[in-house]
Amino acid sequence: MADIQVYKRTPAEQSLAKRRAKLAMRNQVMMFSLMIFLTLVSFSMVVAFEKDVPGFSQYFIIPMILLFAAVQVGLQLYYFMHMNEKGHGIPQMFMYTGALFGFLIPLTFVTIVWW
Amino acid sequence: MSSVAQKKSFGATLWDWLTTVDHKKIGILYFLGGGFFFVVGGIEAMMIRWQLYKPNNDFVSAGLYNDLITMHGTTMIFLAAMPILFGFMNAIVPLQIGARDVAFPFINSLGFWMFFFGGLFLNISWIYGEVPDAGWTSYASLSLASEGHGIDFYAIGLQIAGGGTLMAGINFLVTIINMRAPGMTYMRMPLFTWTTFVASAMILFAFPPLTIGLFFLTFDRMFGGNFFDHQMGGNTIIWEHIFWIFGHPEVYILILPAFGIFSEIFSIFSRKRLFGYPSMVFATVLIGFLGFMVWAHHMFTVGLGPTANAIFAVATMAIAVPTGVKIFNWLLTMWGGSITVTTPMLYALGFIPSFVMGGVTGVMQGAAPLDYQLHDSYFIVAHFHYVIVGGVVLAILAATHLYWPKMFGTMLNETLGKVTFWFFFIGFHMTFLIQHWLGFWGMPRRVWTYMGDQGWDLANLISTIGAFFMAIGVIVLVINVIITSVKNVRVANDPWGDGRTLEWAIESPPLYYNFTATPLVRGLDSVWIEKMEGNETGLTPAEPIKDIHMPHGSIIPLLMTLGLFIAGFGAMFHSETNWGLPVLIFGLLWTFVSMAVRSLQDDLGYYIKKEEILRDMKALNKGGQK
Amino acid sequence: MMKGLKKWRLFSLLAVLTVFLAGCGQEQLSTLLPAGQVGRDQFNLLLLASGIMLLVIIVVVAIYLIALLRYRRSKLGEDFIPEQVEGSHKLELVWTIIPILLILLLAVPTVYYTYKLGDVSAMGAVDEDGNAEHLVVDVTAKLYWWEFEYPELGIVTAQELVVPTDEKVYFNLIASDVKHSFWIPAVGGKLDTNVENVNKFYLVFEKESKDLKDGVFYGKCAELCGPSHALMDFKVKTMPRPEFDKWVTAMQATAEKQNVANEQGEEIFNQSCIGCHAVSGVGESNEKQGPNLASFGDRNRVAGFMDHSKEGLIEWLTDTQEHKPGNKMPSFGGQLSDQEMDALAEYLMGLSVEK
Amino acid sequence: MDLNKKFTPETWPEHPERATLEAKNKFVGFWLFLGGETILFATLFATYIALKNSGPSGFGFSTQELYELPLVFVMTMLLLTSSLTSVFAMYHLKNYNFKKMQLWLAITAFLGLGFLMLEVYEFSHYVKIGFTFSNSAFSSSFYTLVGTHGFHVAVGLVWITLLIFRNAKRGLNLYNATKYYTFSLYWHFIDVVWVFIFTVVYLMGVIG
Ligand code: HEA
Ligand code: HEA
Ligand code: HEC
Ligand code: CUA
Ligand SMILES: [Cu+2]
Repeated sequence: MADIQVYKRTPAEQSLAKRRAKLAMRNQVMMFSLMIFLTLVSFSMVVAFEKDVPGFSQYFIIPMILLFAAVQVGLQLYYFMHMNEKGHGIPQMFMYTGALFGFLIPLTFVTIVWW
Repeated sequence: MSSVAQKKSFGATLWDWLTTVDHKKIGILYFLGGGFFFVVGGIEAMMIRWQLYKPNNDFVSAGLYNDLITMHGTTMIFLAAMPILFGFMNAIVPLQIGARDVAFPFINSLGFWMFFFGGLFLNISWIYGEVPDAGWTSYASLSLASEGHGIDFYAIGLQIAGGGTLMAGINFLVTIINMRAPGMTYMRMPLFTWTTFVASAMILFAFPPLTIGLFFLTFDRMFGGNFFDHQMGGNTIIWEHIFWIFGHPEVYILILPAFGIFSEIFSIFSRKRLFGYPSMVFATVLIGFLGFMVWAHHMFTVGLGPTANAIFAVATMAIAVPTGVKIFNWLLTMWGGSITVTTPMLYALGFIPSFVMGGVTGVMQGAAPLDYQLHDSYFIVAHFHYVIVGGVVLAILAATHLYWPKMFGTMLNETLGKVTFWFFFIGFHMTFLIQHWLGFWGMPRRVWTYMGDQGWDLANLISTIGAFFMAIGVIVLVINVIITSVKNVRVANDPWGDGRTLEWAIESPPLYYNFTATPLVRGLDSVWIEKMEGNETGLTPAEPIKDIHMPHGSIIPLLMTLGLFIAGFGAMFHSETNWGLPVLIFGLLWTFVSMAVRSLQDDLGYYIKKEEILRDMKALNKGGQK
Repeated sequence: MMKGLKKWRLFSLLAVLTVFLAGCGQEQLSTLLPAGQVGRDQFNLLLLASGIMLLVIIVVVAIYLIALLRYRRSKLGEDFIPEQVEGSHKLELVWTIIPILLILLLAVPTVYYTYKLGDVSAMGAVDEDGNAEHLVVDVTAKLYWWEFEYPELGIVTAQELVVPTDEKVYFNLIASDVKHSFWIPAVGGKLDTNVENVNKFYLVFEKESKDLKDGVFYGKCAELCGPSHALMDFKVKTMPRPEFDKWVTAMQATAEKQNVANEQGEEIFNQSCIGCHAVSGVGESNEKQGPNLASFGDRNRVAGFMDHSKEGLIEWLTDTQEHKPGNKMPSFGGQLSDQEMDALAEYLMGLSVEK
Repeated sequence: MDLNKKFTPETWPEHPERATLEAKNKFVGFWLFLGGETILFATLFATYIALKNSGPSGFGFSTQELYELPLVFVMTMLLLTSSLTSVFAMYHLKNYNFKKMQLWLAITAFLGLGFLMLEVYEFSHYVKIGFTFSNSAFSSSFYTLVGTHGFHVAVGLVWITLLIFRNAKRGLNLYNATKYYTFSLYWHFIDVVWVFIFTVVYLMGVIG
């Protein structure tokens, strides 16, 4: 490995790094719980709709579940896939562009360019 | 291994080319493969024009004519223009950013072989006798109705070639993102590199829809899908959308590298820095972005309704603005410069008026109600040949002359080059200018023949004569190439004398590891800067000479592609023969096993030792600049 | 070299002018001689667009020529090193804003006409008595021929569209096999006939077709639809309203009685052809596989493009595939004797509502 | 590159997945690939939305009758959990704890396998009641969208299985760290797509 500088962390640095990693891990678990929660809410709203629970009209539910989906995607990307960390400028740029086009194509399909 | 030429047996040379992962060699392979298909597509074009030179001609039959236009369009776009541009990108871009290699040499080679075998697959249809015949757009109702295996060749061939393109795109992107030399910031990259970058990004986003579209087509035709069969609830307009979601960005994928090439040429041969570099970069990015927002302008007459048409019309016209910025920046690069009209410059000079004419007719088509008249008439044929031939092909011819010494170490003859230009340029305008009027006069495109006395006869004749001028031009170019290669007079690093970017500071052709020491970049046009400051080599090394890491060659890309190629035939014949399915499975397994071998191999490459580099340097200096 | 360049420019300018002067194409099919409101709107847009584009081209070429002439190395000397200008914000602003303005100039009428020409809201309008106010024609495009049904009038015809002048005529367009596109260049832009949905638009015919070279406007199929796409022509007859009404009445009358110019021909027709062709003009689309022949004798062409004469007709019947590859009508060359062919042709040529 | 270079938790780089140039290239390249996949799935979604419930005349299937939420819910939970387990694996990758990483990846693979088996069950159930691929445009687009996702899951399973076995004896190094890392990116991306599938296809399908 000619091109890699090996650096040995001191015990203090090492334990700091460990602590940081643990903290980050706890964060991840929290985000995971949030995702599970959002999923549960989405499913229960739809079940409520099926059961004709008053107040759960599709005009309310559909935007909400889409919003929840978008939030979940954000969580996956930013926490699970570490897009919040440094050195992810390029991934961000391309994922955002992809997401924009990927949003526009179905959008045009359901609105202006379809009948 | 050494850069000093060794005599090799033919077999060894062949093996070397089949297994190469060197971006310069792959560049040459792309160039040759694309050149071959350009001639094929050109011959198809000549047959089209010959059929149309007079009314009621019966040189080809109706069915064959449709085969010809389909294969002409498909071949030219997918197998000629794009691969040739890839050839230049491969050969030049890593040099321009001061890299020793591309990011994924293996994938680079895989991309080439997939393009080449995809192209072969498509063209085998001529031998098999059932040829794609639904136009290069293959609109679904007709492509489903088309009998025989013609459209199957189209769907599978393009799928293979398209996969290769996607890989090439990702490879260029990562190369440019990660492998720039120290100091080569984004805003110091030469414009050809920038346009390669944006075009590759467009490939990344445009080719997946094509993949999906072709997948639908394949399934509808061969595996019982119902995406487009309206009797089963399918919808043919989905194909049109998907095709153009890919197809419109595709045309900018072609033109952007062409813009890049011309940017280099204007600045080299005007001996002047590119005027308004930042706005050139911005315009490139903007064109790339807007390119994804306008696809429905190919579908104004489909009946999408006034709102969709109005929105897409305005979006389409907006692209004129960044493109105009580019045109004027080129003009102002010339302004105040010191212009010398070499062959590449001659092409660049021919490009400006030709492309502007093609561009403005594009804007006219963008006016939706006007397009109701123009759509699918010869006006469209005129428009896109003006932008494609007047833009992309002129760029390809220009780059052929400009980069020939860098790729092959010898110069094409200037006089013959100019002869080619004039034949091609005059022939081009003669062929396509008059077609605008044919469109106005009511001549639809894709017609195999036409009745006399509708006022189209003379115009078609003129058009055909022009096409032959173009052919003469190309033939002169081929002669030029042959003569040059036979004479093989070696040239120095910077044969044009005014090179501004890194590729002109190293040997022609470069050593297989490109740079003996990675260069340090201190500004835009770094070689020019160095030379102005009195550094004759044009390079400042960023690091001492040290061992260089290089990838091994590999035959696996070729093998993987071969598997897909075989599987393609299996898929095509699986419903009518009993060998089809096994062959399909065999081919896919073949590919999968090759892939597995590759990933189990742990190919870590090898190192060129410092001593060897020093030896090469000494050899070069002693021999002087031959 | 420079001289060559200059000469070529002059030459090309001349060439362009000649083409312009060579005229605007033929009246019955040129978009440059619009014969109705829709076509004229589009033509006006063309003029506006061409003007803008010409301006753009002239400006670009002017700057280009000046730069090219003034800054040649041969004039400036081999060693001249130009100043390495970075750019100019002012200039760049200018050539951003002016094109934007030009584009706006074109965009406004574009949007306006897009809505205007796409407006079919009045299509189904009825007057007080419940009668339709506008003529509506249902167009069905088929492998290589066109069927025109007039739903309100109960009649159907093929290959030749007959319409009244000076009023909006509305169209419902659909294809029955693969996609085609309905285009009458001299009257207005095209609209596709898709397989899965009905497209609607309107056209206005302001010129009587009887003054034209062939007495008809030319219509074209503008979407590749197979081998004989090039031959999928149709014709349009336009006439003042009273004449049109007369034509309608005559068509409606063919349900009871047709002209029989040749008895033997009729017999043969009833044996071999009636399965695919109707000779009564009363009906709907898609009732038969082939075109309605009630007014065949009034046509201008056989099968859309061949000479409308007995010889032409016989040629068609003898070998349909040779003339229109891939079409759906069988050839009758071997099956009918010359004499029978003759009789059949005479019978068909006699099917007329206008004479 | 030296495969045998041994690291300790102290010398293991903070970002092993992009510690070398080759690794950086793979890392960026893989993200770009995912950007392209976004459009690929977007096209499939657009087609599905356009064709849903559309079939030949007399077509008897609709999203409302077809889909069953409990099954989808279980599948969702499996996949979401597998996302978390692969996060755990990456945590151990960073800590240079090879054994634990392998273990969590194996768990991830098992969860993925469970998901896939449920999907196979779902599809075969549909086929049994007559909702086959060739049955209508709706079925074609449904199977293609959900099936492409399922195919991605299957590819992921093969990938991770190969990785686990191939490296079992060799331990972590800077060469395979990137491979593991890109796998985890891939796996999360599959999860992202699934979030939209259960929302757009199943939940919105049930609403109608
Ligand atoms: C390299 C390829 C290329 C390029 C660069 C372009 C560029 C453009 N194209 Fe073209 N196009 C094609 C290749 C290309 N096209 C092909 C192959 C088809 C047909 C496909 C098929 O059906 O088979 C097609 C078809 C096509 C259509 C569909 C027509 C139809 O089928 O009905 C339209 C409609 O809007 C269109 C528009 C444009 C526009 C607005 C541009 C713009 O990008 C042009 C911008 C450039 C300029 C405008 C000139 C420079 C600008 C200035 C000097 C500034 C001032 C200008 C103004 C104020 C106007 N093109
Ligand atoms: C990169 C794209 C590209 C390029 C470079 C060209 C180049 C040419 N094209 Fe092409 N063309 C398309 C893309 C391109 N075209 C597309 C996409 C379509 C639409 C297809 C469709 O409708 O589906 C089309 C359609 C098309 C048509 C319309 C067909 C129709 O609608 O019916 C015509 C007709 O004139 C034509 C002519 C030409 C000519 C004369 C050239 C010339 O510039 C070619 C010059 C090159 C050569 C001549 C090669 C050199 C030859 C030799 C060295 C051998 C010598 C051989 C002989 C003299 C026989 N093309
Ligand atoms: C299998 C069906 C079929 C049969 C049988 C058939 N035709 Fe046709 N015919 C067609 C179709 C379809 C067309 C339209 C062809 C086209 O233009 O592409 C056509 C076109 C024509 C035309 C040209 C119509 C026009 O308006 O210009 C004539 C005339 C004609 N047929 C006469 C006949 C005669 C006479 C016979 C019997 C001897 C006959 N056809 C038998 C299907 C049939
Ligand atoms: Cu019908 Cu072309
Ligand atoms: Cu376009």
